[in-house]
Amino acid sequence: MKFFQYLLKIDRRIIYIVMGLLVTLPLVKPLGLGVTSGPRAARLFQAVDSIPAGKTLLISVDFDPASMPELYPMLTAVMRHAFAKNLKVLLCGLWPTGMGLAIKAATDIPPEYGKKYGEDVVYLGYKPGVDAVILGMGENIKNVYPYDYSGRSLDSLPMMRDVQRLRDIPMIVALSAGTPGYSDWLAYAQSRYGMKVGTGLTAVSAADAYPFLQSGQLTGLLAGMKGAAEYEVLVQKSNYSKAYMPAVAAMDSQSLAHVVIMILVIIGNIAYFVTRKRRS
Amino acid sequence: MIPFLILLLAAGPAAPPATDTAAPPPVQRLAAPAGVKAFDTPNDQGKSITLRWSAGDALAQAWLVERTGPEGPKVISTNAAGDIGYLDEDVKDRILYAYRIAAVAGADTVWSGPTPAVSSSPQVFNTARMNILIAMVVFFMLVVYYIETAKKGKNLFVRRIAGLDAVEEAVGRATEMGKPIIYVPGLGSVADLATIASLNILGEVAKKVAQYDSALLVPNRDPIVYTVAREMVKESYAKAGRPDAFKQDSVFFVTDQQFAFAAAVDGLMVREKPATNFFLGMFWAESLILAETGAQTGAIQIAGTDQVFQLPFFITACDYTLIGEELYAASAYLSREPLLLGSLKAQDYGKLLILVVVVVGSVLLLLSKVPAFSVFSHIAGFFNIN
Amino acid sequence: MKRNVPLAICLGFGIVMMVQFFVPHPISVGFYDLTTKWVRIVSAFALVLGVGSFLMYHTEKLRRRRTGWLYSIVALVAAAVSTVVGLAWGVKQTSPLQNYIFTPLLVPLNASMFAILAFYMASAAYRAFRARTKESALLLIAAFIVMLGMVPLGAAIWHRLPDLAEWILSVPNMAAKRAITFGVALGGIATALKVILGIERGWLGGGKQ
Amino acid sequence: MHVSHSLLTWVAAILTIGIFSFLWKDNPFYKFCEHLFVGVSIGYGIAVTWYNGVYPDLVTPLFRQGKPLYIIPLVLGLCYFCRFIPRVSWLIRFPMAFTIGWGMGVAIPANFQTSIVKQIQGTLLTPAIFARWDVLLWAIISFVGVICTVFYFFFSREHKGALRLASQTGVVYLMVGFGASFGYTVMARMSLLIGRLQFILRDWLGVIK
Repeated sequence: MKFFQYLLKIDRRIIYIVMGLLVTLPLVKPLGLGVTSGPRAARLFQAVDSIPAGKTLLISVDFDPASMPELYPMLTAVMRHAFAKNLKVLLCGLWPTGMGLAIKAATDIPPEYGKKYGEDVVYLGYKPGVDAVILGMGENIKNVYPYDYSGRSLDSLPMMRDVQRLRDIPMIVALSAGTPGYSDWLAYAQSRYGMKVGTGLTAVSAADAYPFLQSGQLTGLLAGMKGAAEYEVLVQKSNYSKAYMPAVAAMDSQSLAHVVIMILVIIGNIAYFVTRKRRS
Repeated sequence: MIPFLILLLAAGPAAPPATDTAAPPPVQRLAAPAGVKAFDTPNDQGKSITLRWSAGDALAQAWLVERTGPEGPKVISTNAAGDIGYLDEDVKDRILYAYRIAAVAGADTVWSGPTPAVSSSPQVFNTARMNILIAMVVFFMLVVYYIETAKKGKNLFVRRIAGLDAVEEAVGRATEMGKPIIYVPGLGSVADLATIASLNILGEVAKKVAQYDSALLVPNRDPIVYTVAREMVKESYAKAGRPDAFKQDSVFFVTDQQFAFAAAVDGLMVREKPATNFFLGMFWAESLILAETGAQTGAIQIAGTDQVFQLPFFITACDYTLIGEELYAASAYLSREPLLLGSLKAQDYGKLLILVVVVVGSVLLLLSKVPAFSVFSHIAGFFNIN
Repeated sequence: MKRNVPLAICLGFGIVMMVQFFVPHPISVGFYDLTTKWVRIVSAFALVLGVGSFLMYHTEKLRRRRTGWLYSIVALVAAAVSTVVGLAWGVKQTSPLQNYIFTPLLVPLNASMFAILAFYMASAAYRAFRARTKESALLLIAAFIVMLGMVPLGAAIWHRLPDLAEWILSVPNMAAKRAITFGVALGGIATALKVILGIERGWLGGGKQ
Repeated sequence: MHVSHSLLTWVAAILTIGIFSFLWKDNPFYKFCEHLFVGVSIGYGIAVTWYNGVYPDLVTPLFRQGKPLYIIPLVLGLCYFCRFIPRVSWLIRFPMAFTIGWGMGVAIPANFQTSIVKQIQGTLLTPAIFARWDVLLWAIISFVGVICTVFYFFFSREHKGALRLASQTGVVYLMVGFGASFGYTVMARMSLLIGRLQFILRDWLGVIK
């Protein structure tokens, strides 16, 4: 009885410690609590997988550090997939605050596959103006971005010889945390230049994109950390990568956190009903 | 001159290729686009002409849009096959333009005839917003009518709102315990309606605080809201007959940054150990940060917001929560001022009207499935917004 | 003069902006754009009031040596340094303000304060999710299903659980939100109308007529 | 383990821990972080307001491009300074009247547009619901939910009889909706915490890659 009364007013700090530990643990040592791949992520994976080797995949980094836990793992997973399939990766972005993240990915990932900057991957940087940038890239990428993010002329980068404008690129994956983002790529790049558009979004904004998926305008969608984890698993399963999977680890944390909260609620209710019965 | 030019142009590229005649019969001839219409884009600020057409057959792979204006004919757009419309925003007002569209399939290009010349101009009334105007006029009449009725002294009933009945008790409790009351008027600006509602409630709460002689702390995130809140509290103390009890630094500005504000108010609650917290107005993600810290200090908490996404957190962490519209009813409820009660009545009739429209509209729309009533299918269009 | 002119300004702009909404003519759109800028400018000046209050609050604390006055020095110095750095070198992406104040200080403070919410969700759920009444039981069950449906574990328990979670979010949840929206909109509009018409005039403050 | 060598990473990590320490209890470390946060955010706000607000929106058009109309927001804005001069402090009512009147005037039609007319359209039942049995059922459940929940917000009549039944059904929807929203948000907030932990474990301590 006393035990239940104690439970009812359990020190919140115990709750915090338990939760903190259980969330941290899987990050250090992923458990792989069975992330299964949903159809939306599978569609994106298939689309990227079916691009012939040597072609270029465009990835738009439209998010800032605040959405990094959800969207950055998507960026690395899609890049790993592309490099494993011998695709080239062109990065660009509609958010100025996304530059640091794109640079990080462009430096960290290619060496894993022996890929080189300029030959297999190029980051264009950020240019203000959304529709003007996309439409300009449709005409000629060099008009919008004469130089890459670090000021190297695009003419000096061998990869850009085959990629003149959006029509040379079969598909774009827009990783967006809001607007501007995938909707702009749909509105301009898809309707005008017929590009395939796939997207990765934060969990909060994913629901808005489902109609586009149903109408077939979007080729696949990764929703939040779960979507990122699904993609990581797909990449791993196909033996494209053996790297640490941050989103899968995060999903484990996520699962444990949800379970902790639910167990807490159950314990709280048991204690509540037991003490109430005794009292009455 | 212009039609002549168009004719000339039409004769050129549209001439059938020589191979056509030699080809075996199964090859279908590409049909010209049909029903090409060009008109001034309605309800806009001018400088725009809208084009619409339909496909003559399924063969077309792309469309060309050609405009002929003072500067002569010019192809202004290439559309993908499914894209049968164009918004020309590169025109000048009150200048005549003619358009024609070509269907393109492989090497074939077949032009439509030119449209009659049209010009663009700005409009003075946006007819697409007629629905909003009607709704506004109807609701305004309701508000004015019931306020006038209230002025004549008709007694108006208001149902119980638990969170507001608790205000008196909460203020009294603070006096008994000798602890302060914290009132956060939300993080919105003064242009946010919930903030205005909250400030009105603050006025009523401050009156009670002055009567009970408790201490009041009002941290603010918006500088203008801070100024207004300060005036309101000062005024309330004066109205309660205790202008001397108003302390200058009881209403203060913290910072305009959301989470820095939350951090500071958290600190304030932990250190001042208030008896009562009010969180009324606009709140975002910080709602639970504030409410949970407050709950841990053991304060009675009364919250209210019109931010649907934050309501669950207030509901779980606070003792009383004003849900959505209850926040707007609060100042009328607390002050019992007939003018404010009148508008509450108008709001109720407004809601009733919305329900009537929704039910009747739905019935008619469902009836439109029956061929005889198919006219009703246009009802949904009335609620399009633009 | 002291009350009626402000009330008239409020009434005038309120009506003009309502009418503006229905007029697509370039003059009307231009007026909207111009006044939007004005509002931004005027609101920017209001920061002066905030900063004034901030300085007053902390210098008072300092002068009277109230508890925690030492921390007021931290706040004042931090404000002074970041203001000077910001005004002197600007706010561009590569400025010292961004590199040495925004990125290493504001970003982690902000993110940590936001992340603390995760812990509060746990303690709030523990404390409040008790099936005391039928209503709170409903709240609890709905939260439970959605939380389970969001993680792989939920699908492992029952493969349709994610669908059920999505159903709760898109059917009953949506209906409740819509109804709240109707009420909030009418309440807000009525409040706005009362302010424009000068029936609610608390914002003027009291004092001398 | 590769502990970071960057001073800025260390600063960010220490501040993160400082904020999290509040979960244990209020302590000097948190107080320091809190006051630093407030101070820095004010300085940052001042710099951003000047460079992204006042300078491009007011100084440039008024003094560089010579647009005289911009004197109006300048004068209105300066009125806020009168707050510090008791004799003319009532002048701050002018910019407030402008801001409030403008805001209310813009808010009214916008609210009608997005929160009423558009929501009515979303609520209407269309013949499309006959497509499948489940679509029909969900549409009806949703429709009933909207109507009953709106009845919950009726203030001017006592909730008894049919109104009581409707409003109590509304409460069911509200509670399910709130529970679902809570459950749904847990995931997003956990993501934020995980992001912070990843920063500590990866960028600072180098425990994970």
